[in-house]
Amino acid sequence: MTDFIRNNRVAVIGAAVVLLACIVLTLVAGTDSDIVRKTTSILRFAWTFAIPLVLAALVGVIGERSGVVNIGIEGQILASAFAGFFVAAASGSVWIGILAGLLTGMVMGAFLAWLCVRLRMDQIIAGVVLNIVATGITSFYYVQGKSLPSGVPVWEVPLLSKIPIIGPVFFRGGPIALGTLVVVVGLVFALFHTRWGLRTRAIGEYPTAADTAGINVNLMRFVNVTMAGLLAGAAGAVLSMEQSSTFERGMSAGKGFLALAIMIFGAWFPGRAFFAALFFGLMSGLASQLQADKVVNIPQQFINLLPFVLTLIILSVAAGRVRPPAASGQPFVKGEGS
Amino acid sequence: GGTAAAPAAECGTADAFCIGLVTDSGKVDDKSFNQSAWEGVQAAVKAIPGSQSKYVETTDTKDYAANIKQFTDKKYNVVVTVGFLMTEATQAAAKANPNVKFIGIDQFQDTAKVGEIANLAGLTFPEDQAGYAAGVLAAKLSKTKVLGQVLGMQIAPVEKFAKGFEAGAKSVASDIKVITVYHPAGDNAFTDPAWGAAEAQKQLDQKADVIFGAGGKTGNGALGQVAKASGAGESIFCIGVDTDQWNTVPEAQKCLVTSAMKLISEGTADQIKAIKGATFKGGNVTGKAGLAEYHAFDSKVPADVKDAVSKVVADLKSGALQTGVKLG
Amino acid sequence: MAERILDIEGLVKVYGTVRANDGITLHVNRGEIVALLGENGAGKSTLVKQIFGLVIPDSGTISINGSVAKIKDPTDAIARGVGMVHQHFQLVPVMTVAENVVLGNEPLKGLRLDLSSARELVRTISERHGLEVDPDAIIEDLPVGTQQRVEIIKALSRKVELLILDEPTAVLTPQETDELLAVMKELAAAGTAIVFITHKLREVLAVADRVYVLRRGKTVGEVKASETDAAGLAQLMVGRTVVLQVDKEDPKVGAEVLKVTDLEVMDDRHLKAVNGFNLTVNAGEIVGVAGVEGNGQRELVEAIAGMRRPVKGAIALGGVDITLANPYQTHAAGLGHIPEDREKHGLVSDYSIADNLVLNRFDEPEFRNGPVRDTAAINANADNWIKTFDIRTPSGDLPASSLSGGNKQKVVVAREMSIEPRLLLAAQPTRGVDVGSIEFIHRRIVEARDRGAAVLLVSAELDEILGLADRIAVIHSGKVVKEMPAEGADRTYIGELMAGGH
Amino acid sequence: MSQQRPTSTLARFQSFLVPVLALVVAFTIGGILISLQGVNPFLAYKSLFSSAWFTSDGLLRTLQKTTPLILTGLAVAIPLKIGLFNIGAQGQLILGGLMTAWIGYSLNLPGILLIPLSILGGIFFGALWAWVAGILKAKRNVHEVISTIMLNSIAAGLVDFFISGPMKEPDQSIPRTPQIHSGAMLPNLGFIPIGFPVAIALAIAVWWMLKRTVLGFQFITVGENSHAARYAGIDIAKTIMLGMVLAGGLAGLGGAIETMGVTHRYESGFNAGLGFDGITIALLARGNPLGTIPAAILVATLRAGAASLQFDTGIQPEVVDMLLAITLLLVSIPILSGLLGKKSSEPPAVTPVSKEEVPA
Ligand SMILES: Nc1ncnc2c1ncn2[C@@H]1O[C@H](COP(=O)(O)OP(=O)(O)OP(=O)(O)O)[C@@H](O)[C@H]1O
Ligand SMILES: Nc1ncnc2c1ncn2[C@@H]1O[C@H](COP(=O)(O)OP(=O)(O)OP(=O)(O)O)[C@@H](O)[C@H]1O
Ligand SMILES: [Mg+2]
Ligand SMILES: [Mg+2]
Repeated sequence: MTDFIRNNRVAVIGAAVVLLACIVLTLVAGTDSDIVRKTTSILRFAWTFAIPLVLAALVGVIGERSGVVNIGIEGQILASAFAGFFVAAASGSVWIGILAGLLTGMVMGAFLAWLCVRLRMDQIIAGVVLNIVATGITSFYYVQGKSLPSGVPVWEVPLLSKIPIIGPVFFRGGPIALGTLVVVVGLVFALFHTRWGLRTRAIGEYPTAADTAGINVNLMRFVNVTMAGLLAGAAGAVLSMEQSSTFERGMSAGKGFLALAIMIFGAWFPGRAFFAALFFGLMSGLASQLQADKVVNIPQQFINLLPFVLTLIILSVAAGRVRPPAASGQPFVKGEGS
Repeated sequence: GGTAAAPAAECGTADAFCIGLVTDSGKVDDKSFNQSAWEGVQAAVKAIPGSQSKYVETTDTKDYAANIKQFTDKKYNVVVTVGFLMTEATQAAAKANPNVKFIGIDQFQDTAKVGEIANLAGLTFPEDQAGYAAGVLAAKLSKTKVLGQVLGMQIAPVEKFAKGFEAGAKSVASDIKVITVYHPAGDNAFTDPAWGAAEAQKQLDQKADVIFGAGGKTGNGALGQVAKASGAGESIFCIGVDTDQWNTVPEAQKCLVTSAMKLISEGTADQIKAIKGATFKGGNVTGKAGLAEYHAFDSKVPADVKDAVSKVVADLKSGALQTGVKLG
Repeated sequence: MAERILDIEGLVKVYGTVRANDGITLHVNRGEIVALLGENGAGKSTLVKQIFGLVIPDSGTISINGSVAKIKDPTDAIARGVGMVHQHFQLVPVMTVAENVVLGNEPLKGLRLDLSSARELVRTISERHGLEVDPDAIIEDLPVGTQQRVEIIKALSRKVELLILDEPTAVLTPQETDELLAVMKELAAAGTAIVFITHKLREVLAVADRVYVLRRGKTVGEVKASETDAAGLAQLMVGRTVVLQVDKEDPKVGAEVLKVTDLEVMDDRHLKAVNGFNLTVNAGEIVGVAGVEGNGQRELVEAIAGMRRPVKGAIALGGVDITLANPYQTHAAGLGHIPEDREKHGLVSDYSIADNLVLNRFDEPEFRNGPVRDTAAINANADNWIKTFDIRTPSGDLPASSLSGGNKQKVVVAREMSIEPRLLLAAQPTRGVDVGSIEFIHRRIVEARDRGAAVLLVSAELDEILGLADRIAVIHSGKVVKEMPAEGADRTYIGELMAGGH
Repeated sequence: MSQQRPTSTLARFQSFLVPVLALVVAFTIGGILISLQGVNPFLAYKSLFSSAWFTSDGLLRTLQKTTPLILTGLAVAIPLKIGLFNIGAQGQLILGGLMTAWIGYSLNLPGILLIPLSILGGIFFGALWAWVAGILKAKRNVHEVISTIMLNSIAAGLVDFFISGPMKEPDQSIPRTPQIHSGAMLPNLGFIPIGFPVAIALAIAVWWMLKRTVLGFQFITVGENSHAARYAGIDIAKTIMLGMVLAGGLAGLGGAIETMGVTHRYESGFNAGLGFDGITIALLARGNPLGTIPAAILVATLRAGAASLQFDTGIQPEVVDMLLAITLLLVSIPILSGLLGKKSSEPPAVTPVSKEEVPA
């Protein structure tokens, strides 16, 4: 634990500062003040917006850390949202629906892994194929007039949910929303403090080294990409079941691609991806807030563009410093290059 | 098109009465205007013996004309085109096919520009009136004096609903606050329920206690979210749009007081019957708009509020009251 | 009889038409150091990769400690006491020494990686064998010699009974090599069996107990190291008496062609690799740059060729400043460049041989009609050079990837000669090339000199430098530490200079 | 996919056979799906194809739909040759289309001036938008997949701003520009929209450029081995930018032709997905510029025939997406080509231009 804190000092200090700010703000202005309400509401919007993005970005992080570029996340989200919703409607249980969403993401992950790892197909093209297949299937088999048997329950984490501002935003929510936090922290830990993480980073950086150390590179890539699919499945399920109660054609609306930007923004670190997604959410939340408050006279479109422009600027300024896992995108062929 | 109409006489023959419908980029079961229009067609088919119907769903907005042509080629008697965006395609087709009758839903005919087209009825609805009545109701139900609107794309029908709602609310109490948010433009402005839900939650967090969701699936997402709020149906309410959403969005029943409706089905069916009965006039036709039933909320809405709302509805209809909504 | 730890019978591995291993039979005893010798491509690496489970044999048996069970993968090999130090380092550059050492064999504390015991493990092994290294250093920050140490520590960190070293000394200074040889002896004395691959006969004679010589995938000889000498080993390797001396006349030195002044160049990690380098090369002479790999040679060559921008200093070609010129401009100025890494820089392997023969000349008027490529001229050019350079291929239309290493190198050399360069920059021109091709390429380089070209030869092979160069510049830490005429140069003295002595 | 590699007749046969076989298998699977919906697949296909090809206005519409698809297909295929994956054809196309509309309605010039001016405007803005991604890649090493995704969103926002703000048609509540002057409209030659032969000619020109010219050699060398390209004196940064500018220009031209020949104005939703379809087209064409022609015709046929299909059989138009997905899957995955042979029919690989080759 102490190690963990030491290694994630920035995040820990940042969290402490934010926490303190929230407490002070609440004490000074009062729980029911406009400013506290507004802050809470925008933060909640940001987090809601960010959840599928965080999950999807983590899919990208796991994939690339293992050496597989996944641009099929969009398709995984779409198909999972579809499967989750319709299975829930057909089975009468949102839980079975969520499970179906997760499994769909996983199966598509396995399919991508099969194409990229087994067949050594170009990874970008495999991802595009995945997206188009998902679009085809979900639009053809879409039927109207179904609805969820019930809402997804909302849970509260005792104690934590009582923290001013942050508590009700992050520690109150559906199972996937709460699970996302667990996944972020878990992945930070797993990637940098476990055997799995060490090996995953090794196969994404220098697979032949891992191979000679006795690690089955392709098997591990296959498993990682497949299991990461569960997170893509969660991103889909959260869209069609937790955050709304319906499926729509094209519902993923570019979130899978945005997640890739977030992954890069986060420099392939799960923790940073979390904050990057939150930042995008904040931008989006602020855009509609400014629209509603009519405070500034900037056309709404420009505010909405801000995150994208900022991403471009940050990427071009930081381009020299962020570097992807060296072997990401490259199929591994045993016995070559060693 | 996908209908189960019994094999009847060949369209174009004297015994046949064929009705075709072209959707705006969307499906006939979209729980929104396409569906309402199609229900209107079906109601008419039921009422007119020997009639039959078919639809074609538009996937590319550039295909409006081609999709209309499917029906005119087959000598259909009536072609219903749904949505504001098809105005020009419909007018052109109507001019080219004087023997076919057209019903254009949400399509206002600017007679100064296009002249009178006798075989086309441009069916529009006073959305601002429905919105106004809903706004009055919302303002009267609100304890916090904060209302919210979660809207789809900023296009005429949506804007008329929204401005009407705000005007209605302000007519009750000028200090009432209405939080108004349109979906940030994009191809999914009407199909982004997750955004609608998050936006509704934001408005709830900012003390809004009645939320008007108007924008296809995006609005429905907002309604669904309000229904999940604690106090939904007691101190927190939502209002639907277009059709009686009590039936189409069951997950919102917990908060859904009423819906600001435009009676597309009824208007469509009436026009088709008029065509059959040869009483069809063409030109601009104004359909009906108003509030849906209260359903389960009938007992919860105070009688004085109901009375006030009914009076507003009546006054709007008679012209005694103007919404004052102007677009542009 | 000594205890056999490895026993190989009739091992065969075929790649396409190449019989990389063609019925190899050999054995290794406990505590014994066995050297594998052979020309490039003889099949040494292929052989040891099979022992380590990286390559699966087509037929034949490998028995370890008497068990003939198939070696499925490295895990399997490691479990059976085999350790391997690879010709190309198998270290993850962004990870620490400790992480690399335990990769695949991680100590755990519950779910967590136990990195402190990993560090402890590195420290213990490095102390025991005098292999000094900081367990927390990031691999990519370490010099190659130290990386090599990490490789050895990694191999020793598992229980090894049989240690395989594939050309471990290629990147080491003579001192580091000696240290390594000492470690090997010590390990052998403690009972570890060692298979040692090297091209340096001196090393074989210094440590090996027995030597196997491979040629074209077959074991063609087995001798006790104590019963042979360098000449005998060389004869066994090539199958004939080897004349490494190149026939050449005295140089007719002309005007100054290349002048490098106070050059400073950064490497990929933004460290100063070339640091105050000064050298001139005149027309009609070959100047050899001798040095241990990693002393700035690559960066120097790339800077002269225009592929890397110097941070300081000047480069002039025939009096014209080309310090900041790009490869296009240096080429136009008459620079021919045989790059160190022919697969990466010198060739496009999917392109035809014909296209590769004009790879950097494709837009010369000779090979185009206006905007269109002149295929007839390109093919004629190819036919000409294929014939002149005896490039072994049925057709210039075949992709370069179909060529053997030596022939690939001939394509590059032919192309660079085809412009009749004023300055020929030859970086490791015979690396990975068989003896026949080496002779051929050497002759061509001398011919270019005799035509009046200035030649800068950069090579890690001291013998190549001694054989070809007219003048020798020894490079160490990015600068010239000594210049001398090749005539009568003493190889021991140069070796010491290369290691940073004097 | 190297240009000069001799393609044996067998290999050439395979690279033709794989897509054809993929198509046959995809339509067979599609047929099964259709019959599962209770419809005779032969009837369905007959309805689809006869309406798309065998009526003159159907054919016109098919060719109208083909035109921008060829162009966006090329806009993806060219960068693919340099090792870049241009996801940005959408943004490039819509900006081009918008600018063409703006020129076309705001300048009242005779057609002889207005037509070239409008086209150039479209090309210019498409190229400009792609150039941004190109320069970010070349100078700052920003991955083009990410930058083009961002640029697509930015373009969509800008277009929306303009058509609902400064360029909005007065007295009109739909966000759209006014109609372009009739002088700027492209006519149809019978059932052939004038843009169609232009697109075909450009596909052939691009193919020729890549296959035969010095410039093409330069492009492909960068894509095949950027290290060797740099060694060979090729300016990689310039090649990247040039390739992207060409691509963006083609996508922008697609938008221009769409505006001038079909929609006659810019209206929200008119160009949804055309640029993204370019990715499908380029992949169906296996990166071959000539292949974009049949690929675009296929996609356009399916789209144009979908309405008739629904009218005649009740099958949802989305069956088209399904057919495309299956076809693309079969064309792309190495299995089918593995059955027939190998290598020569491998799909284009996106080999990233490596970082160190791009000077900062
Ligand atoms: N993965 C492979 N695929 C095809 N051919 C290979 C492969 N690996 C090795 N070869 C071929 O097998 C032969 C033996 O190669 P090997 O690497 O064993 O030689 P070596 O003796 O280690 O040479 P060197 O001294 O250069 O290291 C060579 O002809 C080589 O081209
Ligand atoms: N997959 C392959 N296909 C064809 N040839 C190969 C392959 N892998 C290796 N080779 C060739 O085999 C030879 C030796 O293979 P290896 O991998 O041992 O190279 P190497 O030992 O690094 O060469 P060198 O000792 O010259 O640096 C090289 O010439 C290389 O080009
Ligand atoms: Mg070797
Ligand atoms: Mg070797």
